Amino acid sequence: MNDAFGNALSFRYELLLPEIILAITAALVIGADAFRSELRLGRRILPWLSVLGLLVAGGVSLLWIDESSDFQLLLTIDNFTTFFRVLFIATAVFVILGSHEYVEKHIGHIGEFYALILLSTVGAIYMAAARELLTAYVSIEILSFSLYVAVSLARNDRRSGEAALKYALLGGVASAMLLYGLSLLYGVGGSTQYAEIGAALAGGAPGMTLPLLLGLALIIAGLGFKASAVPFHMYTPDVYEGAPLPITAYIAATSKAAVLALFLRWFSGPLLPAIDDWQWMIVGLSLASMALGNLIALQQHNIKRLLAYSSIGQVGFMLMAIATISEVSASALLLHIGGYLITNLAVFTAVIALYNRTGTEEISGFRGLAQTNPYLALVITAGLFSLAGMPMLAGFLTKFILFQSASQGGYLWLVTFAVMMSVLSLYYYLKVIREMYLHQPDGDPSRWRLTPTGYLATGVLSLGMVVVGVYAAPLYTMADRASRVLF
Amino acid sequence: MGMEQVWVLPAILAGVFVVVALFNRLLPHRGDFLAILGMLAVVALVALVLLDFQGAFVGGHFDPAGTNVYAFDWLTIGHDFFTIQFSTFVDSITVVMLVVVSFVALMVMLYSVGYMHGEPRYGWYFALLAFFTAAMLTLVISGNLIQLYLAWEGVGLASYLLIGFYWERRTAAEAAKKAFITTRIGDVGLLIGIILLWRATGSFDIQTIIAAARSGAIDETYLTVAMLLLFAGAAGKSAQFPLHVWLPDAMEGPTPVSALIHAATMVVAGVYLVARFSPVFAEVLVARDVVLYVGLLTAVMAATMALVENDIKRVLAYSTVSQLGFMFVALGAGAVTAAMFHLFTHAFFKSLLFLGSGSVIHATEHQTVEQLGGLRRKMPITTLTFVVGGLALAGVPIFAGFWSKDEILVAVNEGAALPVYAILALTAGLTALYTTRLILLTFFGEPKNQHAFEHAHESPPPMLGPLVILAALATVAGFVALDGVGRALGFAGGIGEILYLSSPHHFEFNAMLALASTVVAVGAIGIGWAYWSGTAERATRARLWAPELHQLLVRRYYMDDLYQALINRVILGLAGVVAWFDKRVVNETGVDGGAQLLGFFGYRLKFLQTGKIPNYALAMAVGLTAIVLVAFGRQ
Amino acid sequence: MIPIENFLLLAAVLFAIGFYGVLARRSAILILISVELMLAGAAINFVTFATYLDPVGFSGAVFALFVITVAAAEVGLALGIVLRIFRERQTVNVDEVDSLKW
Amino acid sequence: MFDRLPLPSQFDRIIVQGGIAATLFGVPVLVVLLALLIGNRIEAPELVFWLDATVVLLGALGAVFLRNLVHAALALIATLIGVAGIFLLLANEFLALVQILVYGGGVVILLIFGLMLTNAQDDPVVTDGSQKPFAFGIAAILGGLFVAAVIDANWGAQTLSVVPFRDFGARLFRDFLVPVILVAVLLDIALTGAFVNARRSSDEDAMVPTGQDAEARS
Repeated sequence: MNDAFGNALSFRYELLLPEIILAITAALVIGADAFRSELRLGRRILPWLSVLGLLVAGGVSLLWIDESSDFQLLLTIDNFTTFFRVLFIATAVFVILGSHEYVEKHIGHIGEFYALILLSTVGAIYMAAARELLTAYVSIEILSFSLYVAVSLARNDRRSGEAALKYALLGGVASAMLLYGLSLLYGVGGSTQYAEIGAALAGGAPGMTLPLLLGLALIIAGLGFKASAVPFHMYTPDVYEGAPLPITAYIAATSKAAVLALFLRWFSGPLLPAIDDWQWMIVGLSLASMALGNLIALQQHNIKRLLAYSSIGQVGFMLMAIATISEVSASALLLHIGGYLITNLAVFTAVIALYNRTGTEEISGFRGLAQTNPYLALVITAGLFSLAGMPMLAGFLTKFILFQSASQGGYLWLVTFAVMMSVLSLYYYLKVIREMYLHQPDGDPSRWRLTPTGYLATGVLSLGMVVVGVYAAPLYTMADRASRVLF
Repeated sequence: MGMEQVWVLPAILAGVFVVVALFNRLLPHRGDFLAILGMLAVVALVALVLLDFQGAFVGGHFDPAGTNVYAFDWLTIGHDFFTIQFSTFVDSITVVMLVVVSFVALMVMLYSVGYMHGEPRYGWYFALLAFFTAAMLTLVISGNLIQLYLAWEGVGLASYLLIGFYWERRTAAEAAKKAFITTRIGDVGLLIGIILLWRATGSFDIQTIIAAARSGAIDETYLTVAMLLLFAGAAGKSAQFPLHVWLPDAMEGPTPVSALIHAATMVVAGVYLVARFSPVFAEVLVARDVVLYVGLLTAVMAATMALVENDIKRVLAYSTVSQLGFMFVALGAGAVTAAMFHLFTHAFFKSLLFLGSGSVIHATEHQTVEQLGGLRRKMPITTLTFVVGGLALAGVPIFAGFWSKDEILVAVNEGAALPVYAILALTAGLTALYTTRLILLTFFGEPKNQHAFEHAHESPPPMLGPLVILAALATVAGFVALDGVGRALGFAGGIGEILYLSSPHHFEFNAMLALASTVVAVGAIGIGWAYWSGTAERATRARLWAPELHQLLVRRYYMDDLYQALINRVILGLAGVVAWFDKRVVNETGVDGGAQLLGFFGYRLKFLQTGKIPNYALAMAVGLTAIVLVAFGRQ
Repeated sequence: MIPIENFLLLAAVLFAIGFYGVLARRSAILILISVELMLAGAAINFVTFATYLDPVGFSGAVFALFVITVAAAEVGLALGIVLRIFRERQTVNVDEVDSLKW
Repeated sequence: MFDRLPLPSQFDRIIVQGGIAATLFGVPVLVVLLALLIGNRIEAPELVFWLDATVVLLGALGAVFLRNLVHAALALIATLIGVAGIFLLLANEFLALVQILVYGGGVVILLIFGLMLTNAQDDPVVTDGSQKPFAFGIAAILGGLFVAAVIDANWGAQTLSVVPFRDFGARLFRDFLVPVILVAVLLDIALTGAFVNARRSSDEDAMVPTGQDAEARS
């Protein structure tokens, strides 16, 4: 059995340092929470401890830019991994910064909340880093399990438990489908190594057409669930609504990006030879997601559900890049994911800040925000405009490049449809903006302020949104360097 | 400062925008002087650019289809996939646009000092004006389509914010949303058109694309589609049928904004775009004909609607739509020169009319002709300037509109079928008719609302100044078409010689046609005078004369109702159907109805509610089964 | 030697039966049980492929071990959530857990 | 909770019923298989396979069809032990052991405890329409497609090899070290999840009993 792996084994444990730091931080956070009274610590320490751990891990991961190293052929630390390491760690930082006030008020188990964010970040990073099916699968489950638990953490809210049940049960079904697909892929490819699967598929896998197709369909169904692509999206709005707001933000950002990272690794590498077999499946999911997500979003009046359907639509856009996978569309997708994460987090951080004040998730709760907190109204407006793809904000440029690369991949009709759906989305985003600017506040019309961390998080994210929208070249360069290792 | 440094112009105003938007509360007068100083500087620099251009042109070293005068790579995607540049391009139509935009913007800013005095968001208003002008200048100097599109959306955003400036007013916010979404529909076309052109040529650079299209490297059908999509964008921005509905509603914005954005500058962006691509339109005659007939239809429709409208600003808005239609007709007939000339003169007299109407509204707090009348006694200067603008619009000889409209009629007479010319000439008559009606009902006759009349007063000097300047220009701007004036300015063949893209064009003066259009205009004025100068109730008598027709016009050919129904029934209905499908078909019919279909299982049909895990799992299972079935079926 | 198809067919049927259970059962715990059946099908597949097609590397066998572990963990986690639902609503019927909808 | 446990007599009944069922299905299968064996149509290992497969499938059918939840859980034990047998047939004793230990010893007990703690007796009867026919149709189509794929495929050269315990361990802890560590994280998360949800929180009394979500919906 040594021969299977030969002498290629590398044991450079320092490459795993960022995740080790995250895990240790998670343990410290839980410990600090458990022995809070003994250690005479305030709860305020927990977010800062988590952020500290994240920042250290993020800093350490920057050591390996342009590294290209395998860890036992299970993981690879290359630019792609580093890109997502930094992205996920930054996402976690902003989710924590934007939500600690919310967490103190509405979360039952605060230590576990932060620990879960840290641990799920590990899972998300290894989804991007894996180069072997087993590692990838366990990473997927780490992320999923963390989210099942995190969704259930809201205190005194029956919806939270219900959302967790739906998420966990349906997630179990989805991972069973994924696993079955993986087992067929293993049978066809004869290995769990991406490289060897790719080699086997490039050989045409004679006599195994149907098992391969079945495996691909099951894998796409399983991953489609995790990415909430239609028709595997059904849980999404319920889970978004039932989850605590920061977790909704986290699902919309990290979970989605991690699945797309996995999509990129798989579909640009081992599965690329079978592109004729899966391309149309992804196109179908993309089309259905764009149409359904954007159309149903028109009818929503809860901001979380609205954003859930809008994120389904966004996944449709992103899947276009997977369907037309190429070096350019992979970089375009990475760029778009970066911009999307920034935008989404900006919107959610602002919504969380608003929720802390008003306690309602209905869109009517946005009434008169332009009067009571013009800054926050501006941030939300900019974020929604960016999601709708307005120029000078991240959303337009990244989406434009994404569409452009997809149109070059031969799917002009899909791109045309996507552009139209993108305009349709403006309609429901404007609904929210209208509430903020057009209506008088329902309650107290006096002005109010955010917490300092609220200002910090929304400010940095809004700035990022504008910077990416106006001058995307640096982020694109990073995305390009990250995607170049894929092919 | 020459053509190479033209990017400085928007940069100055962008800086002004940032400073005024952020710090207007700290600055004296909320920073209005900064905006005006910035604008003055821009006008001065435009003059330098103009001189530079003139020098290059007269010196013979100006290449009308030359390359970008300034460019740097802004974002390179892939290794040779595409590059987004920041590039500027200056040629004759750019220069015309620069002059129009900067000059009208300066006038409007000066006017606004008086008009917007005491507004709560005074500083924000000037910041937005600066932002708009920066975006508009970026648009006209763009050398590539991406930059053009960004600026295009930028002016759209500025327009949205300015229409909704009084967002406390529900109608204003609704109008802003309507304008935004309607123009965005056109923008989709523009964006797809840009993508199509890029696919065909691999470039976003406008001159590269034009060269490729003219060399026949692009399939003609493909090119036609791309050009039609581009025109869809232009039609959205320039309020052409069937996307014209937003412009009248856009009058909810402050009146100076209407003068700047919705009369002189932003709405002509569509004309500018088509003019910019006119060498390509010349290659694809189907697309050119579409431009021609859409323009014609819009011109006629809008002119007839203006006849029955009672709101001063809306009359002017319809008039703008109609005049833009004239410009598109000229473009469709292949007369870029005439279109750009009309754009030039129209900017002056239409912004003059808007500012004049603002003066009236400022003085009386009313804007429907049913509440006005007799104002000439109270506001002599406003009346005088308004009449000058009206004469220009009506196309009375000597005034600016006469020359440019005549150019269009000449061009159409040459370049299009006779019926087109006849209809257009008739529409010119209608123009004179509604202009007469508007002026008579507003400034002449007896006051219809005594209270408003007594309250009225002449506007303060900051508002009158721009009116007088613009009135002067509305009188003389047409003279640039005369050979003598052109020679005096240094262009041997007259100004017309420089306003071309593919082939030089000399302004022609066809005495017969000029006489004919003069007769039409003066005749229409006479009819209008005879009809509306009488008693007050005659103003409203038209609706007795032909009630159905009147109703049709007042309801704007039912276009707005149609769209509302479309949005309500179709789009929201479609969303409703999908949502309904999600919960009824997938979850209930799929469960219950399906059970009934498979009736032998004997389940009762009863409404179930969704939110149920098994139903969600069923959706997943159906999705998976469908994929596998198709996959196996393909084998 | 037993043909490989025998094992694969068994796994396929097991998966389908499990899927049926997921779709048809209303008790959250029974849905969990059905998911276990689906996972068992996948595990059989993995071990079969490992034994027949990948005798040197036998990654599939290792994979199956992880499948068993993850499945056990999932049951623990999901049962916790089910207990919470039961405490809050006195039911584990997933049809009655439907306050989030539309 | 304890009054919900089945009485010993009920266990007897379950075992007797199960035995009768197993005999009813098992004996004919056994007879058929023996006949095939004697007729040299199948080899001895294959006979064992078919017997084991019968157990697995019967258990699975029981788990998804039996109305009584405890019965269903017990049927699941049959399936899981049957799967352990399959692993043995696939020459992997280690996995067979793990299967019995983890599933038989852990998971099923956990499931039965869950059933007890939730006072569950029968699968809730659906009176207002059910998706069972659909579920059946979809599962049948999917199962058919799966079977078709397996039969259609040509799986190439096949060898049956025994994996020694030692190699398995070495492979697991040497080559697949990272997933092992990751699974530790996973189990930790699952533990946390079970803990935060199953534990009765101190402020549960403050829980809004009804109407909150109905309110949010309206």
